[in-house]
Amino acid sequence: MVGSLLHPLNIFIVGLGTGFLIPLLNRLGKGWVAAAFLAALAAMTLISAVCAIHLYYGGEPIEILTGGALPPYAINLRMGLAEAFVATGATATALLGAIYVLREKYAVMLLYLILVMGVIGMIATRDLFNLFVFLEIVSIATYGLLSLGSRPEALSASFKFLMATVVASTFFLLGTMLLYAATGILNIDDLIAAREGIAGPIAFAALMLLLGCLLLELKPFPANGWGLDVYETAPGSIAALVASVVSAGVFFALLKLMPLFEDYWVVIAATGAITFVFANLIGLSQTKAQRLLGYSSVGQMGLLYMAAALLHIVDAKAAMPLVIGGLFINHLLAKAGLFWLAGVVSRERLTDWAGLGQHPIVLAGFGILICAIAGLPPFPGFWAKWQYIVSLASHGKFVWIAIALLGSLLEAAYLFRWLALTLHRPAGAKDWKPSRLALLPVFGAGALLALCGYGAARMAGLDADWIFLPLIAGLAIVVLGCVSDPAQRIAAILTVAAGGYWLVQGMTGIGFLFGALFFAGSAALVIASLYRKERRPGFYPFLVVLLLSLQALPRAATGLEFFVLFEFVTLASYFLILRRPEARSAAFSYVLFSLTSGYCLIAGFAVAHAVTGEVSLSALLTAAPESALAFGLLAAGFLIKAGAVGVHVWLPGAYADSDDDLSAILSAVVSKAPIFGLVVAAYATIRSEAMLDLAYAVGCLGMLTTVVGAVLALRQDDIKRMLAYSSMSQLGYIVAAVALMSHLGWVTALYLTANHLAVKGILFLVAAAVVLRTGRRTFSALGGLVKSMPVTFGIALVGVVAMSGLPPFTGFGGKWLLLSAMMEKGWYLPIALGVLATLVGLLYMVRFIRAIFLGPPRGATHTVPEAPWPILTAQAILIAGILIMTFFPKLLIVPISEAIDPAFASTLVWEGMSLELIYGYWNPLPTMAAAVAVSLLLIAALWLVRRRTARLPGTARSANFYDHYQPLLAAVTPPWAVTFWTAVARSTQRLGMLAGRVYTGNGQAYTLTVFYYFVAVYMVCAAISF
Amino acid sequence: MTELIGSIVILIGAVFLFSAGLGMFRMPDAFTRIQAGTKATTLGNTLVLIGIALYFPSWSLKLLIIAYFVFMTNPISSHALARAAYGLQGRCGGGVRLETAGTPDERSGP
Amino acid sequence: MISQTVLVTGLLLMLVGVWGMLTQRNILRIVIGFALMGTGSHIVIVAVGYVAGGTAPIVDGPVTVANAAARAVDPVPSALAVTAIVIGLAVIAVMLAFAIRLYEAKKTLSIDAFADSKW
Amino acid sequence: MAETILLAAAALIFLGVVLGVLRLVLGPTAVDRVAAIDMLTITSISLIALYALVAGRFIYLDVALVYGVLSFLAVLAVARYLERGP
Amino acid sequence: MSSRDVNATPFALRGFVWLWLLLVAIWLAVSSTFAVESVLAGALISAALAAFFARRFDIWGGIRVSPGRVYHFLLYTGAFLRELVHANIAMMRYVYAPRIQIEPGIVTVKTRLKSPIGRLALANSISLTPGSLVLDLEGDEMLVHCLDLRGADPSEVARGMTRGIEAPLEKTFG
Amino acid sequence: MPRAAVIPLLVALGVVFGSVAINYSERTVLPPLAEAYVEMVPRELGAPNVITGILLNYRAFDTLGEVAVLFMVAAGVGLLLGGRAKTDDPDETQRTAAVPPSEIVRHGADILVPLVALFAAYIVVHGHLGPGGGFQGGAVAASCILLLVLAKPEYRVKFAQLSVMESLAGLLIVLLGVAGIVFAGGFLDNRILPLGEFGALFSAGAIPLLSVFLGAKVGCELSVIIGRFRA
Repeated sequence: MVGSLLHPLNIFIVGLGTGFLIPLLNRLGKGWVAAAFLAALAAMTLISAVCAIHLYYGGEPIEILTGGALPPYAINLRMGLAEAFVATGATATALLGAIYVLREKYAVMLLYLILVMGVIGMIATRDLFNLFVFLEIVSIATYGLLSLGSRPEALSASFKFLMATVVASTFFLLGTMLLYAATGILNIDDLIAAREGIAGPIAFAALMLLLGCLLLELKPFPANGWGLDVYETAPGSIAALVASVVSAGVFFALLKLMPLFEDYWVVIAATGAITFVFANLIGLSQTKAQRLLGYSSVGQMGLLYMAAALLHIVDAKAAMPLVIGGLFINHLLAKAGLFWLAGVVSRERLTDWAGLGQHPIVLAGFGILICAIAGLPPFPGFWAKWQYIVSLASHGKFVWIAIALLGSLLEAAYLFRWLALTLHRPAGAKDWKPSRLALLPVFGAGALLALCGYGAARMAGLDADWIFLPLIAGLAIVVLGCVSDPAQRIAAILTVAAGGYWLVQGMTGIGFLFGALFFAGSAALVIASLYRKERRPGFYPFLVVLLLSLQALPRAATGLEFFVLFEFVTLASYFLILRRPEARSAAFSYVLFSLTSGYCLIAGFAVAHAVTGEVSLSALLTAAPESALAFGLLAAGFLIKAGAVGVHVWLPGAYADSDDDLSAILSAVVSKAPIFGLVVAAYATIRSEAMLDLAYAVGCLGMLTTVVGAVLALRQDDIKRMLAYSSMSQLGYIVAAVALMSHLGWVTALYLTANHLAVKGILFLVAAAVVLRTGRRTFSALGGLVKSMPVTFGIALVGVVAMSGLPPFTGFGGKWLLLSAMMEKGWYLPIALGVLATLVGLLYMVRFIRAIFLGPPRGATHTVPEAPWPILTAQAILIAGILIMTFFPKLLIVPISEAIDPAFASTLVWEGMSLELIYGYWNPLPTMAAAVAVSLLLIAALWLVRRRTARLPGTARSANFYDHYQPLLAAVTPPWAVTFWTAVARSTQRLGMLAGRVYTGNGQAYTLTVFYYFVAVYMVCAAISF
Repeated sequence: MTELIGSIVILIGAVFLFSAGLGMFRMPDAFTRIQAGTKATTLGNTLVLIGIALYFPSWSLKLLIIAYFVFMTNPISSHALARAAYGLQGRCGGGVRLETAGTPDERSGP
Repeated sequence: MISQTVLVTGLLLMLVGVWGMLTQRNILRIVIGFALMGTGSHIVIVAVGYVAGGTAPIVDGPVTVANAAARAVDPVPSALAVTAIVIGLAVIAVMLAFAIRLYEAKKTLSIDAFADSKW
Repeated sequence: MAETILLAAAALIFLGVVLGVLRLVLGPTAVDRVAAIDMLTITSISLIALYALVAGRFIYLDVALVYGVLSFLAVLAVARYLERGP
Repeated sequence: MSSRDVNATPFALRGFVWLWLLLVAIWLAVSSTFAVESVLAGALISAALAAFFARRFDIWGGIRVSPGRVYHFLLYTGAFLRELVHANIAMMRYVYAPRIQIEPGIVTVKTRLKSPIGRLALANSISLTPGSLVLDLEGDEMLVHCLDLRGADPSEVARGMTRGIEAPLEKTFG
Repeated sequence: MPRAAVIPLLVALGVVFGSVAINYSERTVLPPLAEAYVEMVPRELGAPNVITGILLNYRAFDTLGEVAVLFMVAAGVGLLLGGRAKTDDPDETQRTAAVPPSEIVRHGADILVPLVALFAAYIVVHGHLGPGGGFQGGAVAASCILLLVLAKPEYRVKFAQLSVMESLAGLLIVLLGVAGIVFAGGFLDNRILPLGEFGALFSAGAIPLLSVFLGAKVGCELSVIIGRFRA
């Protein structure tokens, strides 16, 4: 009995029966209508869900027979797993969105209900003409619902929609009948079985008409102006329905008929690709929320059918559920959620969205959905894109991968720009109160997305649940934050420490070393964040996510795990940076470059996977020399994240404009993530000479970065900006060291990493303390703090000395090792660059100390108190680390050597060099003596400088000691990179606006485009088949 | 024999129908076209139906109904049409002679 | 031969409809263009179902159960045409309703007045 | 013989239809076109009845009847529409 | 739809009977079969329709039947058919003439008829005969469009139109 | 739209359609599916009209969808046109009243409406026997309403009654479908009633019943649509 009640046929009985009942119920009262409406939708959802579960656990596909006869004669429908899944998604979305129409007239609910039923019919039916009927049911219900938008522009948009879709469905009707004329078959299964025999001009025209209709219903560029207008002007709830549920039905219809279009899969893919790229390109220049979402929807559908067609081409049946299902459910829920939100917010222009940040709940929902659409973990779109890229990479379809990534990047650009807009409220913005109930569907969509994301992760082969630990911990901190603020802070610190400790447990080798570094750095720096007393909504949760993901990074065993965690790091740090209004543009470029880097990585891992056939990261070791592409992509990705010269434009803003304690964490700890990645990626180069040349190129790039970073640092007047460029410079050294691909090089790299972590943490915290106490952050506005902040001065001095490569601290040893390793490999150009960079570095470091602490005091800064204790504590811990490394280098270097030994033990590069030899470079007395002598000289020099400034107080010339370098520096470092990237961004946007000119707003023009689109598809396919 | 008679009756009806078409084509203005075209068909149609009834006497009842229906509807529709044309042209008193080519211009839109 | 004639008629009617819907300015005329296109497609459907020398697939009078298969035209397109016509009618009704609303919104029926959303 | 006459009749009616269609296309006013349609519908009833005769199928007469009803209404509707004016 | 509150019942009942009988007759003619179930269904459906419409349309209530009325109705029918054929042939003369020479015009025709059905029959008869076309009917005046008024007296033409038709109609319907 | 842009399109579409028309050859035999229908409908369903048999049994699911389409259009047109203010445009009402239909049309309608209704009923109940059925009959029934609307300005379409009727008819159709599952071979199977004598009025199982419901529903829906357009 229960079984028969849950039979999928009942979806239609319930849908139509309730639909017919609604006018009667309306005479009883509105309440009855709403109750019946919700009950029917819930029943449809339940039935689909039960079917899906039943089928998932191995049930046979359920055949739905009608008319008391068997298929070729009577219409039959089928609920397979795919059908049930899509139907469940569609009905669940519709059920969530139903809340928004409960107050409307009964006819609206009736149309809504039958529309949902129609979509399920489109999904389930196996009869071509029945598909047409359901298509029309859905279309007509849509037309009816569109009438809810009663503004004139909504009406005209609806009419345009009507014109285009009527043409499309006429195509379908004609196609169906011509196909019947050619074959005498209407049943889809029979058609697919007989597809070899479907030949000749009539059958071809029929197929083209069908294909044309389905493509057009999916709104391909450029024949989609009608759809966009509707998305723009319809009420949010209806636009959500059209964009998600209706598109789901049409898409599934296309998927179902895909085998019929076997010869034209490439056309479908190209259509999708063009749509995806151009929709997102035009999306860049949008100013209205719903129209923007419209472009995104159109683009996502393009991606979806491009992926479907490509997977058919490469015959990757196994990947289909994850890719199609993941992209589908992602778009369905996220787009519906965003449209709902747009409806709830009901502000047309993007700029009017500013100030939503006042409502953390709204913002949270918005952020979740944006991340989901942008294809970020843990949402299903991410796993689907991963699988898509992996599947295509193994068939060498790199162009298609590039298209997907390019489109995704464009899409992410406008989505994140929008997100950033909402955060900060301009003065005089209207106050606005969201209704809790209206937000329910938005969060429902978010929760379902997370759930599906988990399922998709399992399907993608991720069986490491600890990966989600950071997210869960972050969520817990959020909950705690609602209870008590201090508790949240303490819990955050404890979570970072305990979680990190737990994560580091299972690591070995280089992973363990990095893990330990991340752990130590995070634990030390997170304490410093206690110095901020004010409430910081969202800070601690994201901090926990960031640091835990970072610490988990070395634990990743597969490319996927690594990449997921890497993306977590990126996202969490993006949101942290974004918290500061001043950092909005910095955060934007940060996220764009990070995503680009991510896409390089995803492609790199996919290629690596294709080459090695294994998912494990360690497989890279055996991959050479075919993996040159993989290495290139991975290196590119990590170099972008490390801020290599040319792509460093995001770096100063991100490090300098974020919160002061966050800057320390970002620069000291987070910046080491790409270094770790580079080390992992560099495994791939070990086995071949050709690949080592690549590594050499990377090394040169690293050294160039060092020089450029140093020169740029010297130019800065802002303390944090200077430190940021300094970070870039230092990372360049490390990159070069890794690229050496020798034992000594890697030892150096790790050694420098540890050093830089400690030093940059200290210096940024110094900056934080200075900014906190004086409220100033430019060299020209500071001076003479040595009296009021002596401890900080001492700490800063240690930091500067340790960093600038002067004895007696670790920096010296690091530089020494690096130069030795380069000599050994004969890298003379990098050596020259390194020496140059060291000299410049010396200059800016001296300036740091001198301008802040030693120079003449300005304003009332000499009365400020010492730095607060959390900062000092963190600095003390880091200094302890430096001291340990200085005096007991063996403690660090021995584990390093041991860790990297397996990597180099049996390589070509490992030519007879021994550990003893390294210690031979490091230990000798003369070196140490020379070092001490140089240090003394330096101190003397400093003292002299101090005397001179004391003698000439207050003169501008001496205050800005480096002013006379400025013209020279400006001449050697024109902002090429910034100019270049700005030009790229501008021209992209301009291209988008140019492409957007096809949307004239004229319904007839749109209809004409629809026809021409069909003709174009026909011609292209004709060229393919004849 | 009845078949032959029937066919001849049908032919006569066809002649009327044709002349209706001719009248429709040749007449100078809307009123006269209605006169010649839509009403001359009535007789033609009736004759055709009678001819068919001669072929199949068992059909005659239904043919009668069709004929009756046409007799009922045709004057009403042509009257309504003529009245519309008259209304469009503007009213004038009884006994006034009309300009033969004085039909109003086609209006655009509703 | 008959079905080809009908087929060509239907296709031509569709082309006329397309021409009308794309070149006319008045929305009602555009709707008529759509109606013509729909009618053309229905004619095509019927044409596709014709079998040389066939008659309506209704067992009555000269058509018996035994000879039906030999004498009848294809019933499937006819059945589908009924559905298609009803749906076409429905669509035209919706279009006209929208046309009325559009007219009320701007007191004009020129399609050029309704190019609201762009880019 | 009878068949020849029938054929001639059909041809004549068809010619009438052609003339009516010409008027429909030429216009020049809406009333002319509707009048042409009115004439064509009645002629079509005859044609359908004639086809029923040729095919020997009684049931086709139903078609003629329904056609008559609907086309009468169409003409009446347009006439009323024209009467209400622009 | 006008309804008559006072003495509605007998009027409606009479209308019902006539309408019912007419509808059954038409049903039988249309279905052309006398099978029991068909007749039964026809009677039922006709009854339902008659019950529904007779109350609403008072035109049916005005029908009375007597042998005299039937006789006059037949008279009318004959006169009308004669007139129809005559007028059609007259029309063919115009149509086939090498040059159409006509002088259309509008005449006013007076009628004595009062019952709606009679007036309708008269107007339809005039409209059905080619050469004259009723443009409007208001009160006792009918506006008739005439195809050709050359050399004719409009009032004579007007009288000629109702001749032979109006009298039997008056007798039949009142 | 400039015609210059449309002409190439028509040429292209003409090429597409031309390729279909040129290559189309008239069928000389029925395709297997159609042949099966022609044999099955009289034998299994007992309906002389094969098309009705297909529409109301084998492809009844389509028919149900079609009913849903009309139902939705009635609702949608109601949404579009029903909510407008009754006298928002004094011009409009004045104009309607300015030219009342003539007496001939009014009284003609009085006579014709019952006749047309009878035809509608005839067509609906003979759906399985002749070229009729629920849709055609429903359309004719709705034309009664159209006639009333045209002939009588004072006539008001009773939306409430019609919508109740159409809902009831719709529910009955669905129930008939469910009855098909319970008592016969599947959803919307017509063999829940005896097939009866071939060619008789009461035969072919539930097809006449379904046809009547369909006719009622379609008639109501079209009437509602017509009423809404009356403005």
